[in-house]
Parts: sequence; C-alpha cells; structure tokens
Amino acid sequence: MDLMPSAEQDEITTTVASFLAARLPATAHASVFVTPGPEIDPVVFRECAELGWLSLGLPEALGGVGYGLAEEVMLFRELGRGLAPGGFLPAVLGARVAAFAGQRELAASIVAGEVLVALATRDRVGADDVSVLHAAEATLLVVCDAAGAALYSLADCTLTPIDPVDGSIRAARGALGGATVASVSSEIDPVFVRGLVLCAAMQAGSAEAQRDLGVAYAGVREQFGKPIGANQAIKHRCADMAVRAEGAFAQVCYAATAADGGADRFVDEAVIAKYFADEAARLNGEACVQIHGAIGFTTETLPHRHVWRAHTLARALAVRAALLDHLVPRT
Amino acid sequence: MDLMPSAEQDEITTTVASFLAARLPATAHASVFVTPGPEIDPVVFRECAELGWLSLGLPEALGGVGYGLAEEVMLFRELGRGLAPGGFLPAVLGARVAAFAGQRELAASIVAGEVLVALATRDRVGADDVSVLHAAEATLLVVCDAAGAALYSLADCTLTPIDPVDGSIRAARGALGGATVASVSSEIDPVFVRGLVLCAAMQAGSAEAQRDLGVAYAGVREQFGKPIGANQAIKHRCADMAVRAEGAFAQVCYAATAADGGADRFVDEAVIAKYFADEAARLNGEACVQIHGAIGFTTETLPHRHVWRAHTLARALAVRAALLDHLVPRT
Amino acid sequence: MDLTFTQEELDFREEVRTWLHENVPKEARPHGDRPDSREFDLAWQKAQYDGGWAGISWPADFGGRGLSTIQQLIWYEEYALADAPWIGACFVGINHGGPTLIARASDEQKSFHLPKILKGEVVWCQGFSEPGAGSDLAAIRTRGVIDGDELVVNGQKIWTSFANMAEYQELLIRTGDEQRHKGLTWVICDMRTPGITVRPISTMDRGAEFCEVFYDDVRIPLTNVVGQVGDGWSVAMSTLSLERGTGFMADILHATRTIDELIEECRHRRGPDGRPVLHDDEYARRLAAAKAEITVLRSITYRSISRNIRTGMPGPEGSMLRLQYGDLVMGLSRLAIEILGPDALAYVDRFRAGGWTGNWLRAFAAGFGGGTLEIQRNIIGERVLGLPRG
Amino acid sequence: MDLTFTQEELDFREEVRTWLHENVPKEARPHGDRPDSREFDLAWQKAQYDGGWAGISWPADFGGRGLSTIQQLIWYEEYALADAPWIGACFVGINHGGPTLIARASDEQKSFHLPKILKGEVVWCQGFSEPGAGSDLAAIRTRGVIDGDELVVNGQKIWTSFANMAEYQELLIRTGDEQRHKGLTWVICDMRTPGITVRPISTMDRGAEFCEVFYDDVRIPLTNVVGQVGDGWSVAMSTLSLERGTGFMADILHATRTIDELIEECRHRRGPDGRPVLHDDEYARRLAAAKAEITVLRSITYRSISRNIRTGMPGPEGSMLRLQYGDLVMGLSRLAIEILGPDALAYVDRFRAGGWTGNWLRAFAAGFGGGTLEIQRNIIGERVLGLPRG
Repeated sequence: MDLMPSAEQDEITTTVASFLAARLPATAHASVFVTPGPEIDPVVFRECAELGWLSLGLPEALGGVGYGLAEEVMLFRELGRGLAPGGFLPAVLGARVAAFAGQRELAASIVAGEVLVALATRDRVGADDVSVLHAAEATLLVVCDAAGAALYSLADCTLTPIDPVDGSIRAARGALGGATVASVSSEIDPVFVRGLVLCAAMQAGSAEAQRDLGVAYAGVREQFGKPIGANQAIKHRCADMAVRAEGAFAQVCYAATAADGGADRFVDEAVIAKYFADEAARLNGEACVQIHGAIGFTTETLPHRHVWRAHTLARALAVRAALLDHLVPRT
Repeated sequence: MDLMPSAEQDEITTTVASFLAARLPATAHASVFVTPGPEIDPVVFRECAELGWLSLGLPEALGGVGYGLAEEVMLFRELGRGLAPGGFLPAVLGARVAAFAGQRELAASIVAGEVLVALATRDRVGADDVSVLHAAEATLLVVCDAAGAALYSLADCTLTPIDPVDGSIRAARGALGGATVASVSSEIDPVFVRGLVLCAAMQAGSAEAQRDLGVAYAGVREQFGKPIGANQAIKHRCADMAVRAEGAFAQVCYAATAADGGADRFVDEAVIAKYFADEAARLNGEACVQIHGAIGFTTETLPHRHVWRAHTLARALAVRAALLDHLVPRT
Repeated sequence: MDLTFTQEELDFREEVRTWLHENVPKEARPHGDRPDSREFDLAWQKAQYDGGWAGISWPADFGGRGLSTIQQLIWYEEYALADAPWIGACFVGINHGGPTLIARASDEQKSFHLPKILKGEVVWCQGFSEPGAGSDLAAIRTRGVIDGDELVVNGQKIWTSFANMAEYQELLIRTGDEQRHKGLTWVICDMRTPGITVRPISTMDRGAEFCEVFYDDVRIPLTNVVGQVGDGWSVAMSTLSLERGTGFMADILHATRTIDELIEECRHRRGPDGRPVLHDDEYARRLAAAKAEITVLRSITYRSISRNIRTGMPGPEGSMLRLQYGDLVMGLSRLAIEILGPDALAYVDRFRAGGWTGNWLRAFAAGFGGGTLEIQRNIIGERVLGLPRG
Repeated sequence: MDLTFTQEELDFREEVRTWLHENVPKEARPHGDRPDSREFDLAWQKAQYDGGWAGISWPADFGGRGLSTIQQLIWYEEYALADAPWIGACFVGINHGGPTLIARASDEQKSFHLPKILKGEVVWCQGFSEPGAGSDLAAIRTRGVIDGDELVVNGQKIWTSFANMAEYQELLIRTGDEQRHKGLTWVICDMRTPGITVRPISTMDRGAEFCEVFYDDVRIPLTNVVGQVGDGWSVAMSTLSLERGTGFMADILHATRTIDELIEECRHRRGPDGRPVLHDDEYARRLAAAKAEITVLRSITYRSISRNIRTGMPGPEGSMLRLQYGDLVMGLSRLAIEILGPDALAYVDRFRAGGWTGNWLRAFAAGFGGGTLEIQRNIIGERVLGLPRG
C-alpha cells in the first residue's frame, strides 16, 4: 500500500507542467470573455498528442502508452491546474471507445490529435438532449454513462452553440443524432467511470491552484499595516482551501489506484472523487476570489477563470445530485 | 408601522426577568442531569399564574388579561432566556382550547395554575403517537396542528416516561387515548400557530442568552496574553450569533404583530419564526459551547443547558423539515 | 409593536404604485456599463424628477421630496414590486455625493450641483479607494498640493464605479503631511479636467463599471473643496444616511421576488432524474430556507427602521443586514445555477430574463462591496458587542 | 501509487481478524467513567497483552509488538471492523505517557512502568492543562520546588481525563523562574501521594472523565523526573508518535460504520411526513455527502501514512485530518439526531446501541479536544501554508 506518486508519476507532473507553462500559459487568455480563434492551437494539440498525452492510459496492445489511470490523473491534474484549453478529456475517452470497439485506425487518429472529439453530457438520465463541451472544431462526440460509452458523428447531431460562462471552452446544446460510430459497454471498458476520475483530477488541480493563488496573495497584500493572511478570517479560509485540495487529490489518487487494481468498489470511489473535487474546486474558487477582494472580481487576475472552469466541469459527465444519488440510492 | 416594543411591552420584559431571577434562577439546576422533585415548584407556578402569565393573551371576555400575542412573546422570550422550568406553553395553549370551546371553568383553573397541562406533539402527521413535554404533574394534555387543537385527559393516554436529554423537562412517549376534553378548530382560534410563535419566542430568548454568554466569556477569557474575543475566529462567531439572535426575535415580533393585526399571511410568518428561531437557538448553542472551550462542555456553566433546551423545543409542535415543507409545498 | 399603516400612508402607497406602474421603463437596462446604460440611468432619473419623485429621501430645502421615513419605506417597497430599474450610474450622486454636499457643502456648491444630480443631468463617481487603501481609507496616498488658488493632484484611484461616464467625482486626497486620518481633503473633481485618465477594468460578470483613475498634475480650483482643506476625513464621515435604511427594503423585496420566481420555475423545470425540481425534497427545502431567510431580513429591516424613527440614529443593524444579505444573495444565486443544471453553462447577463448566471457571477462582488463581510463581522464584534480589537 | 497488500500482510490481517473475532468483549463498555469502566478498560488491555497484541506500535525492545506501519494500519482497520472497544482509561498510558517514557526516560523508569502499562495493571492520566493554560501550555503555573531529593508541588491542573481512577500522571510543572517554555519539568506523579485531591467534573454528555486535580505540598521524588529538571518542554515535545497516524484509521472506520448503520436505519424509519427517511431526497443526499466525506478522509489518511513511511516524518496532514474529522463527527451526529426526530428527546449513552444522543452530545467535545479547531486552522495556515502569525 502506497498512495504517494512514484518517481515516474512525479516525472509526468514535471514534464506536463513545464510544457503547459511554455506552450499553453494560463495567463494567455486573461482579460477576454471568449477566446478568439480556435479553442486550442491545433499544432500545440498535436504536439501534446505526440508526447503521448492522449493515449497515456490506453493499453499498448491497443496502440497506447500502457500506463494506468494513476498516471493519467497526474496529467489531468496539471491540465486543471494550468487551465489548459482543448478537448483532452473527450479525446482520451473517445480513443478508448474506438480502440475497445475494435476501430484501431479511428483510435489512432484520435490519439494523434488529428480527429478532435467533443464531450457530451446527457441533460437527464437516458435523454438524447445533451450539453457539449469543446464542440467547435470537433468532428466526433463522445457520450458516456454508467451503462457504456459511444462515439457519434458531430455532423449528425443537432447542436446550437451557446455563449459560455467559460469562454475558453466552446460549448453547445442540442440533441444526439445518427447512428453511433463506435460503442463499448462499461463491462468491456468503464469509460464513464474513468472520465469521472479524470475530470475530478482536473478539478483537484484547479482546487490546488486556487489554494496557491489565495495563499500567495494573502501573504503579500497588506491592509492596516500587515499582510491580510495574518488575520484569522483569511488564514482559516486558506486552511480550509488546503484541506479541500488535499482531500480532492487524495481521493482522485485512491479512485485511480483502485481502478487500476480492479478493486470491487472503484465505481463508488470515482463517484466520490468527482463529487468531492467538484465541491473543492467550487468552494476554493469562491474563497480565492473573496481573499483577493475587488481585484479577484476582475479579469486581471486568474481566480475568476478557475471559477468559470470549475463551474463548467461540474456540469460534465454527472452533476452533484446525480453523484450523491448513486452513493445512496433511494431503494 | 413600528416593530419595536412599546414601553408597556418592555415593562413585561423587566417584570418577568426580575421575577425569574429571584424565584426561578437558571443556575438553580446546574450540575444535575435530571432535576429532582417536581419540574417546577407548584407554589411558584401559581404565583406566575397570579401575575397573569398564563392568561396574558386570552381575551378579557374569556377571563384573560386581554393582551395580544405581541405581549405574550415578550413573556416567553424571557422564559426562554432564563431557562425557566414548567409547562407555561401548554398551559397558555390549553387554556385557549378550554376557553374557546366554552369551558370557562376549566380554562379558569388552568390559568390559575391549578390544573397543569402537558404539551403533546404528534410523531407524524395525523398519528396518535405523540411525544409529550412537561408530562409529570399534568392531568391534561394539549395537542394541536394546522387543523385545530384539543385537550385530552392524561389518564386516558398511554404514556411512558423517558430519560430526557433536557433533564429539567419531564418527557414521555406514547399514544393519545380517550375522548377529547375540549377542542377548537383553527378557524375559531389558531392555537397551533400561536404555539409556534410562542415556542419561537423561547428559542429567540435562548439564542440571545447564548450570544450574551458567549460574548461575556470571550471578553474575559485570556489566551496567549489577550482576550480570546480579540481573535477574529471568536469575534466573527460572536457576530454571527448576534445576527441570528436579532433575526430570530425580529421575526417573532413580526409574526406576533401580524397575527394580532389579522394579516393574511401570518401562518407563514409564524412558521418562519419557528424555523428560524429553532436554527438560531441550535447554532448559537453550538457556537457558545465552542467559544467556552472545555468548560462549555461541562455542566458547570450554562451553555449546555441551552443546548439541551433548544434541542427539546425544536421537537415541539413542528420540526424543521415539516416547517420548510409548509413554506414550499411539493405541488 | 404595530404593523398597520395610516390611511394617509395607504393613500400615498396607492399614489406611488400608480405612478410607478405608468412610468417604469418597459425595456431592460443595458448591461456592460457602456454609454447606453448611462443614457438609460439618466433618463430614468429625469423621469422621476419630472414626476416629482427625485431625491425622495433628500430634504425639501434641497429640491428633494423630504418624505417621512415610513413614506420612504413605502416608496422603496413599491419600487421593488414594480420591478423598477437598478439606480446604476446615478447611485453615487443620489445616495452618497449629494447627501455629503447637503451635510457640508457651501451654498454655492449646493445650488450648482444638487439640481443637476436630481434632474439626471450628471453622473457622479466616488474617488476614495486606492491600490493599498481599499478597506483602509486612512492609507490614502493620492496627493494634492496647493498652488495659488488650485490644488494640483497626482496619484491613482481604483474601483471607481462609472468613472468612465461621470462628470464629477467626490475625491478624497492627502493634502497634509500628517498620518492616517489627518491631512485629508474632500474635493469635487470635474472629470473632464486635463490630466485625468480613466481605465475601465473588466469584471468576471462581463461588466466594466469599475475603473482605475490616474491623476497627472490635475488642477482643481480650491473653491471645489468641501469643508476645509485637511478636514476631508470628517467630511467623508459626515455623509448623511438620508434613507434611514429604507432603501435596503428594495433589495430585500427584489430578492424575495427572485426566490418566488425560482420556485415557480421549479414547478416545471426537470432535474437530472427527470422529476420536476420542486418534487425534489432537497431543492424544495433549500428554496424554503431561502424564503425564510429573506423574510427574516425583512423583519430585521422593519425593526431597524422602527428603531431609527424612534431614536433618530442608525442602529447597529446596518452591518448585520449587509452581512446577512451578502451571504443570502451568494447562497441564492448558487442555488439557482445548481437548479439550472446544463442551462447554467451559458452566460446570460443579469438584466435579462433568466439572467441567473450573470446574477451568480455578480454575487461574487457581494463579499467585498461596501467593505468585506469580514470587516462587517469585525464591526459587529467590536462596535456592537464590545469585544476587544485584535 | 499502489493499493495492494503483500501476501504476508494479508496473512497478518487474517490472523488479526481471527483473534479479534474471538476476543473482543461481547458486552458494551460502561459509560460514566465509574470504577466499572476502569475495570473494563484494564481487562481488555490485559486480554490484548495476553494475546500478544499489547503496544502494537511500541518497539519490541520495550515489550511492544513493534509492528510495521502497514501492519499497524491493518490492526486498526480490523480493530474498528470488529467493533472492538474504545481504549478509554488506557489511552494516556499507551498512546502518550508510555511513548514519552520510551523516548526520554531512564532505564529504571522504563523497566518499572512500561510493563505495567502494557499489561493493563495501571491507569495513567495527563497533567498538562491548567485554568489559564489550556491551548497555551507555556503559561503553566503549577510550581515544583526542590527540597532535598524531592519536588514539592503546589497548584492545580484541569481537564485531566481519568484522574479519578489513575495510578500515575505525566505531570508538567514550573520549576524555574524563566518565562514561557523555559523552566518546566516533566515528572511522573504517583496519584496516591498525600496532598492530591481529585474532583471529577461532570460533562454535558453525562460523563465524568474530566477532572480537576489540586496539589497541596505534594512531595514527588526527584528520581521521578523524566529528562532533566527544567527540560520539561523538550520532554513533552519529544513524545514519539509511534502510530504514524495509523490509529486514526480506527476512528475513520468507526465513523464509516456509523454512517452505514444510519443509512440502514433510514430504510425503515419514517419521517414526519410518514415516508421512509431514505425516500427523502434531502436526507438521502446528506447521508451520501457524509459517506463521501469520510471516504475522502480515509484517502487522506492513506496518503499521510504513505508519506510517513517514505519520509519517516509526520506530514502536515495531521492537523487537516483532525480538522475535517471534528467537523464531520459534529455534522454527522447532528444529522443523526435530526433523522431521529422525537426519538432524540431521550438520552441514550454513546456506548449503547442507538446511542445517537450520547454521541451527539459527545461531539461537542470534538471542537476543542486536542486543541481547538481554530488552533488547527492556525497551524495549517502558519506551518503548512507559511502565512504570517497574527
């Protein structure tokens, strides 16, 4: 039993963080509500693909790097921390659907960053109405739930773009349409559950980033002649942020490791990871803006972008009520 | 429009508070879990009756003092603040049932403090299973809900005493039995709604007492060379207590005055008063114990007795979920 | 205790209701604090002036309506019930700058400025906060040096709402060498004076009402000083609270309305499990709790106004109300966007129907507007409850 | 990252489970901290000793089991799953006094005391807190004056759990004139020494384990001093955390079990509207949230133990765990008594089945046990996050 990352896993963190800082800095999109141009530079996205980011957890036999979910969460935590744009999550999930459905070529073009995938979440259990993230340049759409996962052709779906709260993600609403391009049941590959854990990893990274932004500001900003972080009201808020960030990432690690080890209850663990990380990212976002005061309400600092992002990811795959209802069903 | 007490109403506060301090001091029952002997000295209870406490809000034509609910809440706030023992609430409600049902003699003996009344709360909507407070020396039992109110003979009911959390109130569980001794519908007199407001007034008084105990301790108790109240964590807790106490009593005043003025929506106002005052008393109790630290956990200070009492009164007449469900019905 | 209104007050309510019903603008206020929102705000102020409703809390001597406290309360209640617009760019002139002039300005200053404010001819902004002097105003560093009959001002202000569309500013500057509260001066600054640069700051709710204002050798006539040079702190603290807390009732009734709309919405809107949201016990109770909380806030406000009428002094409830209201609007907008589910992915500005996400993003400002909630708690702890300073 | 256990560890788990299954007392621990609870606690300690399980975290050199950290974790997990009793009166000896002796005592002191503690022959209590020196231990005023080969002690201690049934006390007193942390001495006090008066303090959950202890010319041999005279602060701080956080897993699993029981209970128990409580969305979700929170706490603990194994040092998570656990048990017991409705009018002690009210009242102590939650937040803010002191 060891729930700390291995040296190899820590190495993923370092590599991803330095790539993001150099090529996709979070500050690049400050002060605009909707990022102009494509959501992510396709050249940079393909570079990420070449680094193996889209196939990290795919078995080698299916054309992937062959790592586990534990390694993938190290990547996605950094994507969340760094507010990375781009449809990394649907690409990883979509590639699994294609690969496990036996469509090796499709999977290969997804993990190469050539075919872009959007992420669809059903508006209600069983509904064809969906909310879609990373919709603009994608040609495929992945949708998944507890039963299984499927790829659709975006051209067959009826989607209307929306003006998103998080302007760095192209979003749309609409309905699924046409036949599935590929599909797998959750017994063959638990795409949905893996998606929950990866999405939770992004939220955990965001919760950590908000903690760090809040603590840094509280340590330098002075009022009444001393740093505001010396006041208990601010200090305790920072402590609560630290507790939530630690909890979110610890649970993500547990859920990922449980899934890799084939543990019985890894579905519950994943559900808890998504629920807790969503809450941690939301609450740390609120706390971080408040610690910053008026400047935190402006687009000149980073906290608000984490608020937008956390809000958006909390609506991906499964929302709070659905997650809790899974844990304690009514019957 | 004037929501502050009149000079006459303030006079009630002063009179009641000094009587309680002299004859029923809250400190009398410290350090015991279950008060020995009768719940309240019958002589003292009859003195209170002679002062008109049990008939303050009963119309003069029915043998009462003829004040409104606004005057009664001034009395019950002090009873709550002072942790007074005794079945004041069921006596007041029971006397109304008898009086409005035309049983003038019974009403007279209740308001004289000769016949004691217990307070029953149905365990579920429409159930005959009840929880009973002030059960020990009573011969009658009053039960009320949105439809109406009734008096039962305690001898006809099947009650089993329980070991109560609040040892200063004799409690029992059981079932109603026998015919009603008297009853009134809520159109004739809204006994239940008045009960909610009076119970809320006691909780508001308790919330105020907890605020004052907490603030007093925070101002004198020193740690690391300064009063603990100088720390924001404690100071802000005190501020939150003050806000809750102010809200609880303001709402009690509004509900009482609305009832006296025959306002349309006074039922909702009363329901909100009970809900908010229950919460204020509970939360201020928790905060006050925490401010006191270890000493607050002992029976050597007063906070814990307010915790017990607030817990008990929150279960009288209607609980949180039922109150909220009244405000926003499902259909 | 008494909740009844006199016949005269009831008649007044009827008069107010009728006028508002006929005159409240039908179109929504434009969001984004662009010129069209300025025009909208000034036009609505002018309409109130023409209707005889400008400055309802201002004394009649200065062109206001000089209404009684109860009449003010009735006005604001009806204002909210009629869904009349947010005061917007007219806020500082009507509720802060104007009342300060009434308290401390010379007759010339009053007769020049007060009518313009009431008639909706000018926008005022506030120049108090600075980088490093937000909650702590005594740390102000923007300097004014007397040169002949002028003050020469250099420095920077921040969080100046509507500076980008204002004609005048209530400007607090340091003119002496003393520390902290001493050596400050309160002066009327014409925003068209050379040397002033305004930079709007965009906010997370896509607004731009907050501005930075830079002063580079800005020359202001000494005749614009209100009170004496060096007496600025006293002038700033003397701003009359003409409303006696009645204005807060409009915010409360607006929030009450929002909750009722949300409850209606939940009768039909379906949650992730397909049921109407109102059939979900958790959401129904959270809505009920919000309804209870706003109702209690109403009661506190009534008590506060009643106390104010009796004593003539604002009570300790001001900070309590601010604190509770701040918590409540944050909680309420959070509840709304949770209920909205996938619909909350889209941004809708707060002045449009269904502008829940705009409202939610705006609520992040409730935590620091008018002093942070922490500072409100300090004030309650120290000034109301008498606890020692930290 | 890896959640698997070795075959050896799995075998060990089996061994532990079997032994606990056969040896855990069937009857409930008596509440109220009367002599029968002392007998119960010592008998259970002796049973563990006889079974070879005493001092599972103590080094083998001192009679303990010297288990690896993972084995300790397994022990505590199985301990909780077997519903084995609360350690009660043996807490200080096993988890605090004993480990301090191991770290700093002389060989004579160790060989006299450690076996008695492990065998369940004696109860130890802690004499640190004083009125005015609770969270701030450096303010200790109880005095010890050297007289020949004895210390003569005068003063008072408070919050001394189980002092009314203890043979020994780890006593921290002021022996020098220096201020604050200097001039303190850590000494073993025999509670049967003349001049000691113990007064139990009754608590809101009807317990009486907290005591006041008064010292009136109490003579303690200098040979009982652990470390040097004047070196008490260093001795007190050197208490070995032998468990490396594994003991906390027992509390977590106990709380997990409590939540699962409550969920089961809610399948049948009816709420005020007659429906089973579990059909009520609000309560079902609050239960689910509690389940999620305790699960997360488990994950933090696993990570903390893993870090501890790698670095050999306790990480920053100790305060975080305490903070979250304190909040969680308070919230959980509050939820339980709300669900209980009218049944919660009755007091049922926490060691009996259905002892929810006893548990709830006990939870009020979670806010200050082991330092207030405020102090935990200060520690996280200052030591973990590096924020400045207030």
